[in-house]
Amino acid sequence: MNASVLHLMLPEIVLTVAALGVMLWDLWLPAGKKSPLGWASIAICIALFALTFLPEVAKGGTGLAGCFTVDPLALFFKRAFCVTGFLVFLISREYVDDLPQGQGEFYTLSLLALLGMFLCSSVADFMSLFVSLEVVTVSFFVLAAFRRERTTSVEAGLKLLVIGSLSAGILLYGIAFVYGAVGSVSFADIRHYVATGHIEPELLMGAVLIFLGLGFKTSAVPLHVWVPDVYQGSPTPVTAYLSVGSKLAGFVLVVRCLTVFAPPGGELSSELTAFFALVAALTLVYGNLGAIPQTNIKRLMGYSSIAQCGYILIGIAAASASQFEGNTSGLSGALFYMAAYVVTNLAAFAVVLIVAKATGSHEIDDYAGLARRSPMLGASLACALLSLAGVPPFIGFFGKFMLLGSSFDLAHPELLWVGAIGFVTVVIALYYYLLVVKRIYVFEPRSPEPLAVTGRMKVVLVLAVAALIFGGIAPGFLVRSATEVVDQLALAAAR
Amino acid sequence: MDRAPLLAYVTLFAPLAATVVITLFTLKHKALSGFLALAGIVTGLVCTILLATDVFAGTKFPPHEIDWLSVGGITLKFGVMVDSLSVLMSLVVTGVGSCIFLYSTGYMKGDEGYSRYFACLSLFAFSMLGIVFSTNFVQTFIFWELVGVSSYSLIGFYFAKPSAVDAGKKAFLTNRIGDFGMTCGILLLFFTLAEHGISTSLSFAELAPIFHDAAKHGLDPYSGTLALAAFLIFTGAMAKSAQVPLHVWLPDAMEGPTPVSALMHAATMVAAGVYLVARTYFLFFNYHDALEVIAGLGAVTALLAACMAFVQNDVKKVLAYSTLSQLGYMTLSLGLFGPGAAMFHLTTHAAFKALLFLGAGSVIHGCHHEQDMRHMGGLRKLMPVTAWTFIIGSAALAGIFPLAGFWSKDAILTTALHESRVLFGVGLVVAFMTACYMGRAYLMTFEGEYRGHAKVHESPATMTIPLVVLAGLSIVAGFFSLPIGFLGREHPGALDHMIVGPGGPAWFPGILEDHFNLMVAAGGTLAAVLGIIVAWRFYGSRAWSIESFTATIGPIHRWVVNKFYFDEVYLWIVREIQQRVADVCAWFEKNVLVQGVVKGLSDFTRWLGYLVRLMLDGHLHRYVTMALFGIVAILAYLGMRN
Amino acid sequence: MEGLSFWVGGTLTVTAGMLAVTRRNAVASVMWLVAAFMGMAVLFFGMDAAFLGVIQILVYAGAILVLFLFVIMLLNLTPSALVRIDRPRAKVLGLASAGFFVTMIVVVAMGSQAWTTGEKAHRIGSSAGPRASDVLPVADQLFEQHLLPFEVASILLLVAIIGAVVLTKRKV
Amino acid sequence: MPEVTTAHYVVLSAVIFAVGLFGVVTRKNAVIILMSLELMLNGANLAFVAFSRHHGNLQGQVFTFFVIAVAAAEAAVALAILIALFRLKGSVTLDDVTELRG
Amino acid sequence: MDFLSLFVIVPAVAALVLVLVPERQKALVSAIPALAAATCLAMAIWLMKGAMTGGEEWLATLTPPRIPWVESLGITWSVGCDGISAAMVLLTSIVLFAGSLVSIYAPSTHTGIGDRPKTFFLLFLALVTGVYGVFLVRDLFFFYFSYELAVVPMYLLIGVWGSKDREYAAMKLTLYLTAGAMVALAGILFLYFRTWEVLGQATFHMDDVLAASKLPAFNAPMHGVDFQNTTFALLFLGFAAIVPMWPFHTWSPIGHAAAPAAGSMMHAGVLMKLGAYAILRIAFPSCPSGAAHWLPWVAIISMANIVYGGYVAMAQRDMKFVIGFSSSSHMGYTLLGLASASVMGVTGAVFLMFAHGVMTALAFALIGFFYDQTHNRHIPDLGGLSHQLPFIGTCFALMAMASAGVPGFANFASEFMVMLGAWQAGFKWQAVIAVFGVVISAVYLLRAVRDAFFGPRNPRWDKIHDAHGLQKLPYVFLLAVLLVFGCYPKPITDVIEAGVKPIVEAVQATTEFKGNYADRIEIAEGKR
Repeated sequence: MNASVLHLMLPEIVLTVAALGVMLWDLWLPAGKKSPLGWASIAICIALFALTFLPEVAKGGTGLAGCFTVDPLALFFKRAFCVTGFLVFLISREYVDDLPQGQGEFYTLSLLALLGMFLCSSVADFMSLFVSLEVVTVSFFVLAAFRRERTTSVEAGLKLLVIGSLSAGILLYGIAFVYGAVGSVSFADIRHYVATGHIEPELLMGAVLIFLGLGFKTSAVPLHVWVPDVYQGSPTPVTAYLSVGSKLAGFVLVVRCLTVFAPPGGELSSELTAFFALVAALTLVYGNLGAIPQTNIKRLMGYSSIAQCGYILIGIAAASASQFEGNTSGLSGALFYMAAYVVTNLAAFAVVLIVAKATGSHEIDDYAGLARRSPMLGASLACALLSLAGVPPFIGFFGKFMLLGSSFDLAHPELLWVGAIGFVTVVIALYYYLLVVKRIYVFEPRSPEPLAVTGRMKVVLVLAVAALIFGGIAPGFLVRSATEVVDQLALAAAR
Repeated sequence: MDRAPLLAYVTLFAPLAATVVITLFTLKHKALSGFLALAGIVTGLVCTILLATDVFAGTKFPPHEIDWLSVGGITLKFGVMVDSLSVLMSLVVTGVGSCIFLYSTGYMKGDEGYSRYFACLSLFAFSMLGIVFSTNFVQTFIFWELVGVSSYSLIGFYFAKPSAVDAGKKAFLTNRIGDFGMTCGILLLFFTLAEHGISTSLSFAELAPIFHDAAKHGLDPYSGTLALAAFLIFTGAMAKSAQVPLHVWLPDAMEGPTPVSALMHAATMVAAGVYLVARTYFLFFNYHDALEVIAGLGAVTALLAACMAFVQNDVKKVLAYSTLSQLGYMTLSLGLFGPGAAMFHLTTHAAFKALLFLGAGSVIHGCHHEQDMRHMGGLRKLMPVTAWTFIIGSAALAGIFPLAGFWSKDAILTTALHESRVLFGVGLVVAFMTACYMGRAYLMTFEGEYRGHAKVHESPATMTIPLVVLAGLSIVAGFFSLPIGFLGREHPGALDHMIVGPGGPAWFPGILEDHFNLMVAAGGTLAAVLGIIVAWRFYGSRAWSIESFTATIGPIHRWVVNKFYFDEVYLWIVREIQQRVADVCAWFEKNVLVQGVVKGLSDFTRWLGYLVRLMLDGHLHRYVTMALFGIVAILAYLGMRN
Repeated sequence: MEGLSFWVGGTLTVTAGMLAVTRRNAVASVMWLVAAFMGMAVLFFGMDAAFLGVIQILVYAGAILVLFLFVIMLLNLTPSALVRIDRPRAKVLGLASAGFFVTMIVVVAMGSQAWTTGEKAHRIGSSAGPRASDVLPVADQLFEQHLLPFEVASILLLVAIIGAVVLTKRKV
Repeated sequence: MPEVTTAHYVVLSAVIFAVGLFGVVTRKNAVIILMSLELMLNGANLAFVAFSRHHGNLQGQVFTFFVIAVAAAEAAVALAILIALFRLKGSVTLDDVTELRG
Repeated sequence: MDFLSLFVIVPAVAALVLVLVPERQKALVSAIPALAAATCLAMAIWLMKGAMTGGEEWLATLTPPRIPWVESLGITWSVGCDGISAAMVLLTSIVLFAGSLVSIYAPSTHTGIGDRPKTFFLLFLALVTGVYGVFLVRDLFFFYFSYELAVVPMYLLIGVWGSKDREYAAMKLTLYLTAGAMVALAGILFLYFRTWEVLGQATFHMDDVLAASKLPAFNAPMHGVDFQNTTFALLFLGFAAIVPMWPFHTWSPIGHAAAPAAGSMMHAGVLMKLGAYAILRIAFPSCPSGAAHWLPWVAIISMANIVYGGYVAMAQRDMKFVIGFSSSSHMGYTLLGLASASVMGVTGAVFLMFAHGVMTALAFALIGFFYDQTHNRHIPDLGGLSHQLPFIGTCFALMAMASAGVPGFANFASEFMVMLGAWQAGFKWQAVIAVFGVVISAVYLLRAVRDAFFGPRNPRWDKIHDAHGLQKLPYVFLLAVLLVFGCYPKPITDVIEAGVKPIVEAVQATTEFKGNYADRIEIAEGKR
């Protein structure tokens, strides 16, 4: 092991040390005075974000016998994870500070999950992929069941666990098949093998099983079944974290695997395109239809999360179809959308947390008159939901525009039908988001007393909404970064 | 700009200016409003007289036009056409108008909507003058509609009275039906000519020579399409001039203030149809089929309206049906190649019919808004000025020598005799009937014992002066037609000279050369005298019993009393067809489109949502099964692709 | 030798596995599962993966399943608590889906030329020949070629420890 | 006895995997479901080892090693969750865990 | 920043400023939007005046250079203005100005915007920003962006400040229009990718799309179907939902009915015009042969709009529904005008959009005025309102006249132009039916006026007040606009015609046109 690997892995190392440090510091802090842990976690996220810009890290490279790689894709996602962690820890404080115990463990596990995500974005072989992914998954098993005194939380943990293990089995089986076909678990080897024109059924089956297994994280059909239940049952900060961090960890691996299985010249991609198209369509339809009759905001966000995954999968399908050549706006759109999704979803969950803290309810009906009780909360949630619905001038609009747009590329007409389904579901999505917006603005509040918002949360909300609008009006910067990532990927994949 | 168009523009816009100023500034100052309106119309009169001196002297003015709209190669223009025809008509409008405006200042005194009244009246004057000076079909149509609007606003002037509002609406809608035909006619005419590359203009001045010399311009003079266009344009005239079957609005229009009835629904507005046909006679001249229909309609209108006039008890209604009948007369003349005679009758009719209406208004005013003749009688002694002027008007209408009506009616009858003996006969019968019902009206109103209760008084001077002026006009107007030397055929009458003279329209058939026919004059006079005698026997001396007479003719009487059931037919169409169609459409909208398709779609989507929701019922093993099935299905799908 | 281990180990694993997932008594299930893992170990040994065979017995049979046993005892899952185990419809569905899944894998696997010919492919990454019972090559793989997953696995175990502690601490 | 090829092992692994699946789908007892999940992972392990031998490299074997580690970690957390569940409900039957639905 | 962009920036900035103003500062909260509206109106008048004197050349000089926005996708911020845009911008400014005044000077604050005025104006300004964007941007992405931006705030405007059935109406409207936008977006994306194929460069700029559409490769069949026919159909159907074309119109009457006065004004006055504008701006020039292929069918459907809409309006008893269905009837004329594909007809259609926008804004302002006090729009319950509301009654009657196509108001001139255009295009029977539609409209409008405003004094409404002082301003203003442009339409029609001409001529140049419009007469050349 040489120094350059240590440089490359600096964020991960720092994160590991920090997580362990938080765990140990917890032992010294007296009960009821654990809030420094939260501040520490927030600080760590900021530090990590800064670290990703360190020239040694940012210039990229590979290490650890080719198992660990830092490239623009990894950096893009690492930064997204930092933002995720930052926001999640910030809004978690509303919740975690009130926990009777276990704050230290909560932050430690969250940080370790973050470490898992960091690793996921940098892995370069399936062995590391599997283990890193399991770090994220297992952490979330625990986090979901964290309120072990509540049946809903434990039930969420159990459901996440069973489906998670099942999907791990599916993923493993897929990896096994790929390994069986290629004889290696290294991404580079497999990419080379695929690019040289091998399209055996076992390879295809392996690839498909891998993507299906990853679908558990991204909440794609058919391994999406846990999503609504777990979102509803988990502690709200965990739901927020799960909805963004876990999903993005899944997607970074999907993108990574796409470079492996659909490199330029590879002939697997037409099958994979069909696969992604089908899954995207099913996911879109399922998520959007299921969200209509929901009465619980967290459950609604669960279905919405499935639906959002469907939109991103359209972009992935387009990327698979274009094989990193020509118009790659599908993949850059997917990356853009994921980044947008972080801010949007967490803004929504911030409001959910505050409202739950004040009213103790997650029922949508209890959001009646929210804009009257607290104009700021109402406006923030409405903006976030409308952004998710893809309404200008919010950032979600541009993301959806790119994703849906990519499916209409005349170069791959086989995706047109998915695009059409996407269009239909946009309307459905607008419907159920507007149902919430309606309660916020149109309905009269059940109890007139205003909702208090702490200064910290005000800052979070203002920042998030500002980001939503700014990103929607001036998406150029983010698109440029996403496009750069995709260009680098294309270069790497072509090599 | 030359003097002539300038004067025409001043004539045209002076009343509009009055409207605008009244609406914007003087609604609260009643006297000022009345003065402004009067000033507007008198300005118009003065200008018209100035114009008349030029035009009747034979000066020819080219039409003055500006582009009103010019798009895609089609240009619609706006301007003024100063020729003898328009100046004559303008004289009628501003002349009679001035009298009536003056009369109104007295008649409307104390009314809440005094200013509004004058604003609308001035607007009407503007619209009417717009038709008069119009240079082309589209401009005519525009003012045609505006006349309808001002008529609507004035008929429904007493908007608190539902019958008045309904009458206004009826007038507007009936006119709309005519305008529907007219629009189609204009479109058809324009595009037929354009299609054949003959002309892309709608200007009278440009079209007239083309039609006049059809062959030279490659125009098929007997084209059915053009005949249809001509007839469609005539439907506009039909509605405005209240020809059967679009006459139903006119009697109802008497709901408006009486001066309005005098000005619009007797003297000018209803004459617009006649004026239009006369103005565009080049279009009709070639199409004998269209003209025959027009003549027939005119005859039928004249006859039916005269019948209905017999059974009216409302003095204004009698006059209204009489107007209808006279309009039918004019139309008859138009259909028989006699636009000149029609215009002549129009002019004289304007004078004496306005006189009659104003007289009726004076009576109504004096009787405190009593309109039913059965509650009048013996008013001659109480309102002498009104009575005498009314007698002059009635006699003129009946066509008694040497009053105005005699000459103009004679011109029409001569024309009719020249073309069709049957229609000549109809004309004579109508002449008889006219004299008869006017006799009835006069006798019921002014003779016998007073049957009412209110205290009757003579009207103020503002109202009687116009009566006297108009009575004077009713006496002298006919003499304009007299040829110099009376029998010298080589010297046509002054009116004839005006219309077809050098200052006249580009092409226009004049009054027939054998203008004065002694036989016709004698026949007409005889019919009128007979009519008066019959009326006297029934209503004056009571020698004949009206009750037994009506019993004798039984069913005919019923038909006449019910106005030949025209209103019922229209009502049936409105209720049973129009409203049914509307209800069916509304039902379709509500139950098929909204409740059916739209709601069905949204309910279906929501139902699908519930279905999806049911899939996750909380049982973990079912989740696993679903996931497995999903995986298997996806794999099978991919397997089947290969 | 290899054929024998395949058939013996395979039969044992499948039979014991089937029994394990169908027993009413949880303790019996665990015992059958131990047997199945033993069968797996036999298969591993037959494939010259002695190290894995040992690990299989040590970790799976020795540690994980003992943990299961502890928990079962701890929770006092008596057979009476487990009476209703049958789900007729679920059984059919489960069988069907599992059956479909296997069929698909079998179709693909049997359709693969490389896997059915029996010849040992040496394509990519086969630098070191398989020297079966030797632990050294495995160690080389673990600590040189795949150090990252190895390290990450330790973090994973740390997560598991923290998780187990946080979820089961007595005081609520 | 026909020669045992890689495909044989793959089929066997699929059967073991399927037995695990069957257990997951049919059983209500969460403990048995966890055990079935372990069995599924073992199925995958078998495939890895078979392919490892097929390709003559040790990556498959090493992978199996990690799978066992992951299985251990998962089992620990899973059993902890079951204990928490048992404390709340007094049973670990899945029929009792249907509070979250819709 | 260039002049044209200012139209988008002014309301957007006003909205931003409004965010920072505390809700308590009521005067400031209404002053800011009024100021923005006045500014926009002044700019729009200046623009129109310039267009009248300087023509297209002058408008072309206003076009700023493109500002790259997202390079990789070819998105640029580019605005431009031709005669059509100028007219629509003027319309928007007029309605915005009147709408702000109506909102500020509402006679009572109950259903007005007394409740949360800040949020109201914020959404209102956001909507207006979108509308200006649609009319001015020349980049398909920003076009679509603005289009959606204009649609969605309407949800809250109706939902919060609306009246009966507001929730249903708001939801229906939003979903309908979004669905339409989605279909249209499909068409836009087809154009985008085909342009990319043909030019080898990603660009959303309309000029580039037009340049590409001139190349033969642009029309290559798309997997067996004709490219232009498909794309035009998508664009047309998508945008026709907002026109609203029968049978996709059902969102519109109830949307109008439920919206607050200023909302209805903006909505019926301007928002509905976005559809026809978009068809003209995007679908016509980019797919001229597709247009020629489909437009004869549109001419037939427009009849359904005119006649059916008119008859349904006749059966309505709610004043706003009468006006709502009459709007959908009137927009049939716009469709017919577009379908005529003649300079006259299309210019008429655009002019009608302008006229109808002003007229219908006036209608809803007036209804809003009395509804604010009566809380009743059921026509049989009203009656005799002219006694209490002479000014409003007069305005309403004048509005009805304008709507019924009485000359002197801009509506007449525009509808007449549409009829001329339709006949010119060979749609003789359609033209005749369109003329008949004017009769129908007179029937229900006069009936509405009669039943609501005329008749004996109704003591039930004795408490309500007529407009006075500054309250009259918006109504007089709107009427004046209608009259000015109705009495002398040439200046504005010249401006519009200059914008319409190149678009229509492109359609007329296609072979498809010569087949489908065989009856068309070359009026201008006087041929045949």
